Amino acid sequence: MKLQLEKVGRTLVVQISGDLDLESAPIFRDKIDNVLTEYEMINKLVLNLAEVNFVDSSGLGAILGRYKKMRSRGGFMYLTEAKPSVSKVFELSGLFKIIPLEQTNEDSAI
Amino acid sequence: MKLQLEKVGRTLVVQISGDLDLESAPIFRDKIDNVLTEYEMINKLVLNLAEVNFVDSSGLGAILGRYKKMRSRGGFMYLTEAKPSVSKVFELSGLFKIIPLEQTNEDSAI
Amino acid sequence: MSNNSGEYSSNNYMRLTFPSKPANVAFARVAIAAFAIQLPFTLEEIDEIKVATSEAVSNCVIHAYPDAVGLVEINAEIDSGLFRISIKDTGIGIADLDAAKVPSYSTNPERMGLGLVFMDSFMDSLSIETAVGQGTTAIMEKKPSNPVPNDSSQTQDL
Amino acid sequence: MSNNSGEYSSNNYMRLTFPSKPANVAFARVAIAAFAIQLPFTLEEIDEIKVATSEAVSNCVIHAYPDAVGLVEINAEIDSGLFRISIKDTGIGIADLDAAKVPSYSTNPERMGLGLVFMDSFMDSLSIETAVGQGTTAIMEKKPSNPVPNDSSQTQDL
Ligand SMILES: Nc1ncnc2c1ncn2[C@@H]1O[C@H](COP(=O)(O)OP(=O)(O)O)[C@@H](O)[C@H]1O
Ligand SMILES: Nc1ncnc2c1ncn2[C@@H]1O[C@H](COP(=O)(O)OP(=O)(O)O)[C@@H](O)[C@H]1O
Repeated sequence: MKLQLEKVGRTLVVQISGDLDLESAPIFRDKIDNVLTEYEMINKLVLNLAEVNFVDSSGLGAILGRYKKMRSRGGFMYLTEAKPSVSKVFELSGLFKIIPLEQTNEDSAI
Repeated sequence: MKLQLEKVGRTLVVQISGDLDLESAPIFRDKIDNVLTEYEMINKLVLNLAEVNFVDSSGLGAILGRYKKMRSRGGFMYLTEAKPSVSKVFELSGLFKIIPLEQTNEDSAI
Repeated sequence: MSNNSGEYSSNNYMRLTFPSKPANVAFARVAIAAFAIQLPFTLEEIDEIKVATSEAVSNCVIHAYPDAVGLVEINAEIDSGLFRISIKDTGIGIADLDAAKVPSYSTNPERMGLGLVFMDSFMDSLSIETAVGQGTTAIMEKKPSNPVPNDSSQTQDL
Repeated sequence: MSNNSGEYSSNNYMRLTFPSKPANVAFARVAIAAFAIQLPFTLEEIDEIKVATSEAVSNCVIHAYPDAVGLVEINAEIDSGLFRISIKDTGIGIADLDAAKVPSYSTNPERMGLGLVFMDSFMDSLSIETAVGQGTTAIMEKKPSNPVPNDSSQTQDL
């Protein structure tokens, strides 16, 4: 898994590529949480999943954890551009009912 | 492995995709040999390797076998568009010294 | 067209053992996918097998051997067109299996409690054998939705 | 940057057994590649490991068990940044190992006699233990040319 983080105003945009599983989830979590701790004004987190090939329940847990963190600081989180195989895991988990999926980065970054 | 065969005049052009190894080599061999037997006027065989991801010595053996067959009927064989990883196996085997590698399909199909 | 479905549907098996390390979760799912692809599964079905394998192996890493590294043993077979896999640990076992199967139930507050749900949903069948202090084996089966030979013998003719 | 090189260079191992069927040649090389990628090999080096594995497993299928299906056992380990693999059969063995190692030498006129050459060329080391009627084990080692952690911990920072 690779992460690319970009701060645009009060929004943190994270491009994730590779697999999000038991091994990579803690790296994903720590990396994002470090930035959220450093920049208290961030109130929107956008996770771009275009390059994510695989997600299992460990990966979902790490994503849900970031959502809860954003909500607890009065912010929001969006997911963008999930591939069909990744969407399927989200749908089965019911997570899409909680976390909104936007079609493009632009939709959610505004 | 998938094969796509096209007869252009007296030339047989074969597009190979996937892996050429112990399992697929006999399929490759039989498929081409059947066409060569059916069309005795074919005097040029072009193997397009653009979509070949993997070749080992079993795959090389099947390719060399087709080369020998073409020579024995007074014809020629060319290889085109091998990927670097595939080229490396050919180079190490010394097969490029025997069988010419052309850059594009056009070069060799004329 | 030379039809190799005989070859492709023929029976096969494999056994894989490795320590319960997080790095081996990805290794195991890729290895199992490379074995299962011998049946004519769609790429989507292969992804489902990957998720199920990933969940079962993750459970060995996290739950079966919480404080140490133990062995994971995977047996997989292709039997008359059916894919069957068992993922076995000799860890702590599951005390209350009925509770464990409930969606969102987890003994670890950090986790989703969706592993067994995904294994059950993405495969045709799931059964679990477990004994406290002795370990757990998850057995899953899946059949290709479209039982035609895969593209290894596919040829586009003249 | 959170550096996970400690995790990635940590030791690991796996054992894989399967019958000597042609379909398992591709399975074995993909599985082994998925294990070896835990070290920071380049994609080119992974391709080399795939060729070496493919040759060794093909030899088991063709030469070790010429008239039947036998078992192939692969042990692989990651040991202080080094990848080591042994591919073992309990087949007919090699009567003249020195001859077998000669490029273009093959006991089968249909074959290239390049398998052992490729195994030797694509890996850092190759050693073969064999006994007629008892079987053959090929042991190979390879170290990443560029021993930095692979991209699993790679992050592009703000
Ligand atoms: N291999 C195992 N060994 C011991 N306990 C297990 C094992 N697999 C599952 N469990 C138990 O079953 C519960 C539910 O598992 P699961 O649905 O995969 O969710 P999660 O992994 O998120 O907890 C786990 O919290 C754990 O208590
Ligand atoms: N696992 C094995 N069991 C028995 N004989 C083997 C084995 N591996 C190699 N050999 C012998 O060594 C020879 C050379 O092997 P190799 O270089 O791989 O070439 P090839 O497979 O093309 O014959 C083979 O022809 C065979 O006689």
